[in-house]
Amino acid sequence: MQASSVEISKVNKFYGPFHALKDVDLSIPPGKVTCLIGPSGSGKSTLLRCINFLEEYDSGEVRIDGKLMGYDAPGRKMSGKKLRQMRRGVGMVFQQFNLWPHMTALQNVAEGLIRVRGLPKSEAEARATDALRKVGLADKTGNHPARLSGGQQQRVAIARAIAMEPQLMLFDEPTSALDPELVGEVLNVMKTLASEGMTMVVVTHEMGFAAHVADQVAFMEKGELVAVDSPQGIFHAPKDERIWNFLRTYRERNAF
Amino acid sequence: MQASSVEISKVNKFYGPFHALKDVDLSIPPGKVTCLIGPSGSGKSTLLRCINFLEEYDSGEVRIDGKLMGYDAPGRKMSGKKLRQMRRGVGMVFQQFNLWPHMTALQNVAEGLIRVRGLPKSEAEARATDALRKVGLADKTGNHPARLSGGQQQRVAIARAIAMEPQLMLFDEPTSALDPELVGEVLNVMKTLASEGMTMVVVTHEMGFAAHVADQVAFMEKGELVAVDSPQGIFHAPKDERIWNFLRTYRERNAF
Amino acid sequence: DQLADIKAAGKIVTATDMHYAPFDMLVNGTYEGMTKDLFDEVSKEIGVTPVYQDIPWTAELPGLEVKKFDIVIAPVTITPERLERYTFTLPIADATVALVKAAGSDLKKPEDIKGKTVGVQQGTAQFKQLEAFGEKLGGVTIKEYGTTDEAYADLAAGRLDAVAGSLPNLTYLVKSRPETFAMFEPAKFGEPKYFAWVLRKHADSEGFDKAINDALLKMTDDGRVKAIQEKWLGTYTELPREVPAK
Amino acid sequence: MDLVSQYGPALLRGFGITVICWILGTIFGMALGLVIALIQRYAPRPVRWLIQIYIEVIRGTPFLVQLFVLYYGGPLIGLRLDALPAGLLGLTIYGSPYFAEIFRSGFRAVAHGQIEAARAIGMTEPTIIRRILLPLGLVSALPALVNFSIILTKETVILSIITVPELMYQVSRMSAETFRYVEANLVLALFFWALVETISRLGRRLEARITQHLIERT
Amino acid sequence: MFSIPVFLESFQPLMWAAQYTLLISVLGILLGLVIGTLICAARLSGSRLLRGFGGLWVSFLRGVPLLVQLLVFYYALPVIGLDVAPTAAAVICVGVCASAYISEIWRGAIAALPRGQAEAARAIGMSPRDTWIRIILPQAFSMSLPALVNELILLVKASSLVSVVGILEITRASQAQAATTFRPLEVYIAAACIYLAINLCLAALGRYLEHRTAV
Ligand SMILES: Nc1ncnc2c1ncn2[C@@H]1O[C@H](COP(=O)(O)OP(=O)(O)OP(=O)(O)O)[C@@H](O)[C@H]1O
Ligand SMILES: Nc1ncnc2c1ncn2[C@@H]1O[C@H](COP(=O)(O)OP(=O)(O)OP(=O)(O)O)[C@@H](O)[C@H]1O
Ligand SMILES: [Mg+2]
Ligand SMILES: [Mg+2]
Repeated sequence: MQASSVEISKVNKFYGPFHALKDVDLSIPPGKVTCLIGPSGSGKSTLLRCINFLEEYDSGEVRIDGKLMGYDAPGRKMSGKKLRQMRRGVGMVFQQFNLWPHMTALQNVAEGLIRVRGLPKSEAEARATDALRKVGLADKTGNHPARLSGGQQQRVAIARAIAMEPQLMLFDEPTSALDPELVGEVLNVMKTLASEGMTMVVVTHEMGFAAHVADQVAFMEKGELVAVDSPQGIFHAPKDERIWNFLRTYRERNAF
Repeated sequence: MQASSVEISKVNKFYGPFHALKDVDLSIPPGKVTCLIGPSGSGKSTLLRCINFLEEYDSGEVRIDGKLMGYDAPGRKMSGKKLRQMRRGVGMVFQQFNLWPHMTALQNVAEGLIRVRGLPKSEAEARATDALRKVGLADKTGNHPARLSGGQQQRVAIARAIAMEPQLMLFDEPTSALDPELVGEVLNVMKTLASEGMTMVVVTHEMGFAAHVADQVAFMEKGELVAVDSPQGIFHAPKDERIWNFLRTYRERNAF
Repeated sequence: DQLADIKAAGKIVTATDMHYAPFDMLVNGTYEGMTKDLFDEVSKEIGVTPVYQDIPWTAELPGLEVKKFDIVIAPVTITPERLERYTFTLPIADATVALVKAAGSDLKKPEDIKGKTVGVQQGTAQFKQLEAFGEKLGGVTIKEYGTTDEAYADLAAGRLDAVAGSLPNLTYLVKSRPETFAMFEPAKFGEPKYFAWVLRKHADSEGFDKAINDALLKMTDDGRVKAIQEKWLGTYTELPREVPAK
Repeated sequence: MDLVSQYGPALLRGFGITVICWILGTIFGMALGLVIALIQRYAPRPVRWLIQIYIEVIRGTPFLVQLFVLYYGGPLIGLRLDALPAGLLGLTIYGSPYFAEIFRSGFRAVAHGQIEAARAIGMTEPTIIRRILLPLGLVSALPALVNFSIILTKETVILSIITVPELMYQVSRMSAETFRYVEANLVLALFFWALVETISRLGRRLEARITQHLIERT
Repeated sequence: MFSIPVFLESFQPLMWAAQYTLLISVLGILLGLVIGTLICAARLSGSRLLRGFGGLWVSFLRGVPLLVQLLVFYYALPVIGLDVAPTAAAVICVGVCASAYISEIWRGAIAALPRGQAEAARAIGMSPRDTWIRIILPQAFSMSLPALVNELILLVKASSLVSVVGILEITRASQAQAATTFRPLEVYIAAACIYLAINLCLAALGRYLEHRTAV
């Protein structure tokens, strides 16, 4: 597996009059974990969605392994086929999971392997079972999403993404619905993937997670990328007061 | 406002053959905060949903202020009218938010005040604006849920519940999508409510939250209520090894 | 030339609406009736085999015009307006308007319908006759129906006092359901009218028209027409030997 | 030209009656359909079965037959209606099960959580229906409702068999008298196209309003 | 009075005609589902041309009565040299007409699908075709089943119009029968019974699928 790198430069995104991303510049090195933190509504999900072009950015560039994402040239969108080709290398775990309700957990995971990777059904299901086992769901493979708890749904979403073995993985708060124990397990899964050379971008509110796993941490606020630094730098020597304020309450609260 | 107490005794719940709640006994004192923690899939949401009878329990009793919830007598469900009457005193924030997509944030919050509390529209909207301001959403009152970030949606859900001023509030992971700063703010809102005498049951994965706010903490696993104790007792002198294991990873990870 | 084409193909493609007793009927899925007996003989005279198709009335004339069929053998009442647009063969039956009533009714002769409600099929020659008759009597309410079936049903349901239609149809109706319906005495009123078959009005069709008419005349002369009429109508009415102008 | 002056007024009158029959039939049918769909959702099982039988029998048999039985068979059991009331009653009954099933379809698309959120705050069922179930259900049901309203315009032609003087009645009268079947069908097609186009326009306007909270799909 | 023997005797000739109703309906339904799906896809596609075409298709086919479509297709097209067999003409007209309605039903159901459903498929690079077949349609199908069954039942009944091209189906046969026996009430009710039997099968199939696909 060849990890991907991502170059984001001067990306702007508007929702009608609302300026959701403001001249965002960010360089995501291959094979590393980049954590995206920041207040609610600061544009983290939007940025993530611009990377795999689920959200069309209005100006600027997103390049994956040097290739411009979504456009052939500025203002001219690329063909669906090319876009699909590029997206195959990019996995995503959605904040709202977006599981397919008419499929069981197993089918949710196997679907992409069969339709996109073109694996035979039996092999796809074996791999899917494996991915579900990794996130601790071996006994719920036959359940439809409606019959799973919140945390179980989130883990299916994670399994669905990692089973595809993308070179770049986008996680949008992948542990929000997980209990501490599971967060630990999922973390381990992610660490393994990172060590195998998968590039990861993780939006998270778990500072501990960011501190432990990230190679670099980016802090966003109000659509701006305020700072990018090592975890050490962000958490222990933040250059911006906003970061300091953001972290203070967390630190207070999580000690017990 | 008169806080409610809840008595849960020997409650069992089956999903088909799956035994989701096993003889659960729990006493929730009025005006206190009870936190429910435990691994994913242990039945926390199910228990919460049994309290306001969104999920029909199969045996046992849930009593709110001494009144049996959902049944007139064992096996005989109460009338819709009586059920509604009882539910008016109980608020709930859902794990999946369940916002009404065709209404703006403001309308989502005002709706219950108008239709259930019978307030005139102007007053309801004033109160709704107030509740949204409390959770930091003053500038997004006109957005429909599809145009809100994950954390913003969750805050609308919280505002919708607190605006109704129930005597008993059920929170299902109310801060899962919130950033640390906001968690702090929402926590303050909840503390205020608690001090004003609202009974709260909070399912959470944030141990720090539980440690700081709870008057008592209940630990669930595999549908069983393993232990109920003070936060002090649960976090610092857990009587059960399962609790100990559950907390270990968390402690490791959240230090930074 | 149409006749030559027909002879070359060895068959005549016809269209008729097979629910017009006693002329065209589907009995257990097979076509029978007076038209069929007549046309079988006509085809024999011309020396080809007939192909019978059941086509709803609305589609028959459009289909004839685009040559989906050679001839429409549904009995059509000859009127001056229709003669302008289509070629009619010699008459094949009497179409003079008559009246039928419910079995228990105390109406007797056609003039008794004064002040009563009479049903009739929309846009037919019989309707025109009834209209004229009504005006002459003064005060007849006429109700128009899409098909005669509905008019009969409404007569049975009691909303109508009488139904006007062509004599052969009514005779057959009363024969089939004597407990419900009865004829007026006399049944006929108005001018004599005739049923005939319809061809395209085109030079091409002239030979074909003549062949049919010749066959009909020959059959009238040798008694075949009489036999067929008696079989289906119970009586024999002499028919004109030329296409009436109205 | 001759044709226009001779039959024009009658055709227009027929069209007017068609439109009135359609409007009333649709409104009554939709209302009855909604009631049926709601009964099906809330009533106890035996009632639901009865409703189900009603739906299947009315939906499964041709309008022509229902109308025929109502108008020509009714007097046999003492039910004697005039053509227009019989036609409207027939249209209402005929449309109701279709509308009911379309509403049920719409309700299927409403996420259960949204109903639960309303129940949890003690909203009454009528309020839930009005404020949550219907607005959300209409998103998916509206095109189907417009569909069926359009189908109903065409079913009105069957009213001619019970002598309601609507458009079809006038058209078939004109064609029977003149043998101008092509022109007659053209007139029919034109009038219906005008009516149907108006309905679809209205439908699209309504749809735009109902789905404004949704972000563009797929 | 209502005559039971006449009523019972009517069945035999009608049953014979029922096979044509069935043939046209079943083929028409299949054709309608396929074309309807394609038209819906066109209406929701990114291409303006396709959207316009889909819009016109629906507007035209819903606007013009099926009877007129049949008459034009069968009786007017021969003028420009296109001559089709009656059964083929019937199936094509019925199917094409149904496609307009079916596509609208799909469209409504798809509008109600959460946006994330298709996004999740697109994010893994699934092709539009697979996204439709595997993700969108199964859910839209399940949601819209009652409305879809409505449409199919209407189609079975609308197939009576194909008699204008000379196909003897149930309604036509019943009219013929009514005209020979002069007992329309009995005959029509018998015809209604046969339609009901066919449509009950459709409704039962719908119910079964509703249960199967419920989530
Ligand atoms: N409708 C259902 N049918 C079958 N099983 C169900 C259903 N709903 C929930 N379950 C199962 O019941 C168990 C408890 O679910 P519940 O949602 O209460 O868990 P939870 O403690 O809230 O977990 P989480 O922290 O992940 O939200 C889970 O194992 C789940 O798979
Ligand atoms: N479709 C939309 N139309 C208008 N505004 C939108 C839309 N989607 C998002 N927004 C706004 O854009 C901002 C950024 O949203 P985004 O989802 O990226 O936030 P986020 O950083 O992921 O927040 P969270 O941590 O709460 O998930 C928010 O303020 C939100 O209200
Ligand atoms: Mg987000
Ligand atoms: Mg839960």
